[in-house]
Amino acid sequence: MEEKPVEKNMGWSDQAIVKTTSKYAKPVSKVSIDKQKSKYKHQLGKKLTQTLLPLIAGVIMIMLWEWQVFHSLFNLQTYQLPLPSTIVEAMIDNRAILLSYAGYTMSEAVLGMLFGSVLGFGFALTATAWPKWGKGGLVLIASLNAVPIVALAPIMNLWFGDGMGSRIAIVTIMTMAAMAINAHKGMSVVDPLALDLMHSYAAKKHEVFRYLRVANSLPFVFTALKINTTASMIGAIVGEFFFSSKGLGYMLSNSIKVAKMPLGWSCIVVAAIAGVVFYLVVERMEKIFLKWHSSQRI
Amino acid sequence: MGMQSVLNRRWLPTFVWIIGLVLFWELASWFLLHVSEAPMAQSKIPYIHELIITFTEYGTTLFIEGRATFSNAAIGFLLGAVLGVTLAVLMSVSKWIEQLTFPYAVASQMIPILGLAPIVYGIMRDEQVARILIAGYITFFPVALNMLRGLRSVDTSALELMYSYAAKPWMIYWKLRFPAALPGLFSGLKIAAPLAVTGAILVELMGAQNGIGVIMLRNLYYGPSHNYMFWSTVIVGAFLGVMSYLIISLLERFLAPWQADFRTNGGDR
Amino acid sequence: MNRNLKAHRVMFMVLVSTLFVLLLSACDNDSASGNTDDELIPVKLQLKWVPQAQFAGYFMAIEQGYYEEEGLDVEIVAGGPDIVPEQQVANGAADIGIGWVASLLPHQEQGLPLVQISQVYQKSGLVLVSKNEVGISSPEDLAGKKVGNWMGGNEFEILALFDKYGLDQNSDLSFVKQGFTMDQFLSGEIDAASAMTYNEYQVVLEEGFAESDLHVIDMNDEGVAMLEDNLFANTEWLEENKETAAKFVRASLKGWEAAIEDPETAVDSVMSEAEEGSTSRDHQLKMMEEVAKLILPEGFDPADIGKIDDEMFKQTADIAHEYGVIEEPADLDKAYTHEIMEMVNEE
Amino acid sequence: MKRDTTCYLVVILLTNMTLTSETQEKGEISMTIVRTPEIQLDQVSMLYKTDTTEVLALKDVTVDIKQGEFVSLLGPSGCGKTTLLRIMADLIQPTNGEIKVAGETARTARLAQKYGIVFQSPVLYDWRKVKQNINLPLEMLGVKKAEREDRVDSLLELVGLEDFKDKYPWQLSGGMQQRVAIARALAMEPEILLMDEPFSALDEFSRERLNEELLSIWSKVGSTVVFVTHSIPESIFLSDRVFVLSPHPGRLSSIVDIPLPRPRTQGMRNSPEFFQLISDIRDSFEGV
Repeated sequence: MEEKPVEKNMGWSDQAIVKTTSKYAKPVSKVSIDKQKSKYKHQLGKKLTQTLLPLIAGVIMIMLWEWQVFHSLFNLQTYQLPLPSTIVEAMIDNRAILLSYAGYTMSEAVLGMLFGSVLGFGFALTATAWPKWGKGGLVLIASLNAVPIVALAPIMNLWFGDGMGSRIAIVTIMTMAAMAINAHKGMSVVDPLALDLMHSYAAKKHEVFRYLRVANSLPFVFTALKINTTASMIGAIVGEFFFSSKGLGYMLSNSIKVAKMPLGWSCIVVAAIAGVVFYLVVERMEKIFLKWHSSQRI
Repeated sequence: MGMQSVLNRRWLPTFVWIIGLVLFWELASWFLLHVSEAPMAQSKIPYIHELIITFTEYGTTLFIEGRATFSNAAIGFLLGAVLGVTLAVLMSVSKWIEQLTFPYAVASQMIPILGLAPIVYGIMRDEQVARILIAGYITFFPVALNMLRGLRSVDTSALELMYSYAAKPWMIYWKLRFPAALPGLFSGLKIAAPLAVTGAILVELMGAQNGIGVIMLRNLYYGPSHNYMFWSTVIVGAFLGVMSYLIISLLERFLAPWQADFRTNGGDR
Repeated sequence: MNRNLKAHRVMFMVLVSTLFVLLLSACDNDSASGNTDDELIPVKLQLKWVPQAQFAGYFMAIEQGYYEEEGLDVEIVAGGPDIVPEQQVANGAADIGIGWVASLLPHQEQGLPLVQISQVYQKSGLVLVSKNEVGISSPEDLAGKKVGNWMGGNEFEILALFDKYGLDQNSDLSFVKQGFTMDQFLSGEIDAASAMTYNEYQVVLEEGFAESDLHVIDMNDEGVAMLEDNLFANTEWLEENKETAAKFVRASLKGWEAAIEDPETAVDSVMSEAEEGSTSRDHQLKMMEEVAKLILPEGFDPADIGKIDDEMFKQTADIAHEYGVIEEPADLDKAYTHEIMEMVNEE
Repeated sequence: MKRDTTCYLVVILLTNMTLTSETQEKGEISMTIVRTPEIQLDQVSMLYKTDTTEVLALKDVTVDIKQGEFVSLLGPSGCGKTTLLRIMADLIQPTNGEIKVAGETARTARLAQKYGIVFQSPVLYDWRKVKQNINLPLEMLGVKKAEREDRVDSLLELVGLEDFKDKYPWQLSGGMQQRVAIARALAMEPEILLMDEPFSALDEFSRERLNEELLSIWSKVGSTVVFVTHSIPESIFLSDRVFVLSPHPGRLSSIVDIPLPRPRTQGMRNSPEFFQLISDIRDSFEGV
């Protein structure tokens, strides 16, 4: 009964610190503001400035770019750094092919990420189930993370041909390690009491996994998935630089070679949008999935 | 004595794994070459003993080029790390700067940054600068974001303690926020280090005067007869990536030894 | 605990000092290479690709001191898959570049200040190569096959070939990107691969194929050839350095003549530039042989080495226009100039 | 200690550089502190506002704490005792009323570094070893290195943690960590020691032992102590006076003098006087 006011109390007292701000207290207030942000009523106005400010900054940047301020500042020519208007123009002119290439690249990224994540999760399961040997294997998989993808591209091309397969393989390898490491962490950092509880039920090994470890690893799994969205886009695009006849990466490197800079830039813009959308989708999934997960636990 | 046996036991599984993989690889290589007689068998899975021979033969070249790649990556990495830390500090000091830059920092995380390489290369007049720039750019954001998270992770009571000492802002940073942010900083650096190497090699593959990527490219180009040398360059590239990660991990052990990850002393029970 | 500590400390020191040495030595390398003689005029040459016999003439000219005789200090900058010589020269990263005419034209159209000053290769070195078993005995047989090219400006001769035989690249066959290796061809992924007579074709032969195992479609024979390796310069730079450009071309062509006459020495000078282990001398010798055929084709007057053939340039520009490389017909007066070659020949 | 110099190579180097400049600035301050602590609160009220609600956390609290006195703020959760302590510490400012510390504002007292604070949790800095944690306020004060080492050693002795000085906080039990926190609060020899339920997370045994230790430390240091607790026996055992607070709104309901002699011993907990005091204080709650 009494708990709630106390909790609020703390919030308020933090706020009070903000009010007292002397010049010394400034950094203190920062933290308090962050923590309290969501509780504020005048949230809306805050959100507005939060989106408006960067938006305005972005618009100004684009205008400076369009008006060739950067060009004169860094002594660039428009054929080196095309103007935003010409980029947009190129995007509109080539929208059909850009769209289909974006779809192609995205399918490589998504498929590769799915394979990589499933494999990584599988490795994590095995490594948790048989820790003695599993961990050693995990070290090796983790070191895959440090292998430069560009070195993988030609090899994957040899192994899987010049079609989609080789890029999917690259993305698979790139995403596998992050998933394996994170999922393993999630499965092994289990509350010892929860483990004891499982023991008291005489739960078998696979039951412990099913009821406890897998669920416990979910937040970690989603962290890995979020890391992997970026990695998979990079993998797909860089893979396409080398042997692909389709996709954003192919078009990007090709248009630069034939002096179609605006088209090259529009590939980057499309790739960026695709990357952000991909990320947001995974984040959305995390919200849905983890909400379900925590509601299951209560 | 005691320590050594612990060490042995701890690394034994990894060691066995490596041996196992090498044997498997040799077998697969032999299978592909003699049993299934696949086209370009040795390019797909080369004999490891042949690679070792190549290594001994061209060790100097590989070392020199690997060093060139590594130093370019390292310069870019250091530059990116310094800038990243600076931005994180600025963001933690000023709400204004944070609101301005944070959304872009996050968005740029989701952009396939390496895709920018050809364009940066096109704008820059110098491959060295391009390599350093791309390695730095890759390093910049993970470091800035993780550092910021670290600076923010400071708990309110710890700040109040400083406040009660009437600590000046720079004191609070020096004594509290920076050390508290070290683990975050290192996780950012550990993500960035191999990526910086990747970035440097990518630029080299596009065309450069020196670096491991350059011989990688040339050996690819001159066909399957150079496949052992090509594979050697791949191994050197991988080695550089792993090395960069290990160096950062080792540094972390020195500069932030209190972390939970370092607490368990033994290996597996 | 204590021992652990000591080990750590030692490792730390080793680490710090190696890093330091690495960085220092990297810096050293850079500063050591910058000794230029005051009297020599520095010229930077951007290659289209990695150092190899394709560019033997320039290496020869350096090695034999031809540039120095002309009072030039020439630095050769290697190229690569994503280095666009036209952009490098427009940027000012190099003064003179080697590229293909089909690549020069669109860059000129985009407004890059470039002009061709010499045409080193008189013939196209591009062929489509296929294994006999695939059954391509004439260009018509390409229908339904998988044909590869490196794209990025290299594909237009092939497109013109398709056109000549009424093949639609989108519906009649599959035209795909080929990596800068012959792997796809060797492993059978591509039926007909693009190859330069002086390199990729040689790679295939080195892999154990006999010439009789292969069928070759030569762009020159089909009349769809475009001009390849040329020399072009930055217009602004050229305006003030015509003398230098002429000296450079003169020495370069002298280098080529010498290289054609004495391939062994030429290849030696190439090999000293190529990284150890990345290519073989035999391969470069072969390349030199083939390259000689392109620079000095049968029946070509040796006095005309490097001359820009108006008719051939026009054919190249027409093909480029037809296949959308350039949107407008090329302005031939601005695309190239005979002036430098005339200056070369004056002496 | 050798480990410091090697492991923290860079950090230490820089720290030393900053320290020397600090010492020059205010090296003398700690020597010339005039001991006149005295806390006066006059009609202090604290009103928390949001857009929809207002909560009066403290209403018209007037207290007067003498120099060298050990005072407890006692009351149930939500009665505003922590708020009161935070007002004294200048962590927050009251909406009404006045607070004077040694005749000056709380802010002045804070800036003069007169406070030592112990929170509910130890709030040790993970990256500092035990001795370095205790060292922290001394570094902030700009005390010279040699002197710091001496003082840390004696503090460690005081709280009985000599053997743990090179350990990291995570290597210590909760009770030990809280003792480090106390040692840290005492390090600067604060005129006023503010303690916010410092032992609430501990078990009864450790708590009683630490109570006794705290008193013995206090007897040596002689600071004014304000101790927040919700345990009646704890407040009686420790204090000269107990300020009983009642909730909704938080106000001072009574002040109970504790006439038990000092030094206090565990035996006193079983004395009839002790029990009488407990029931007196309990009554004062029921009276509300």
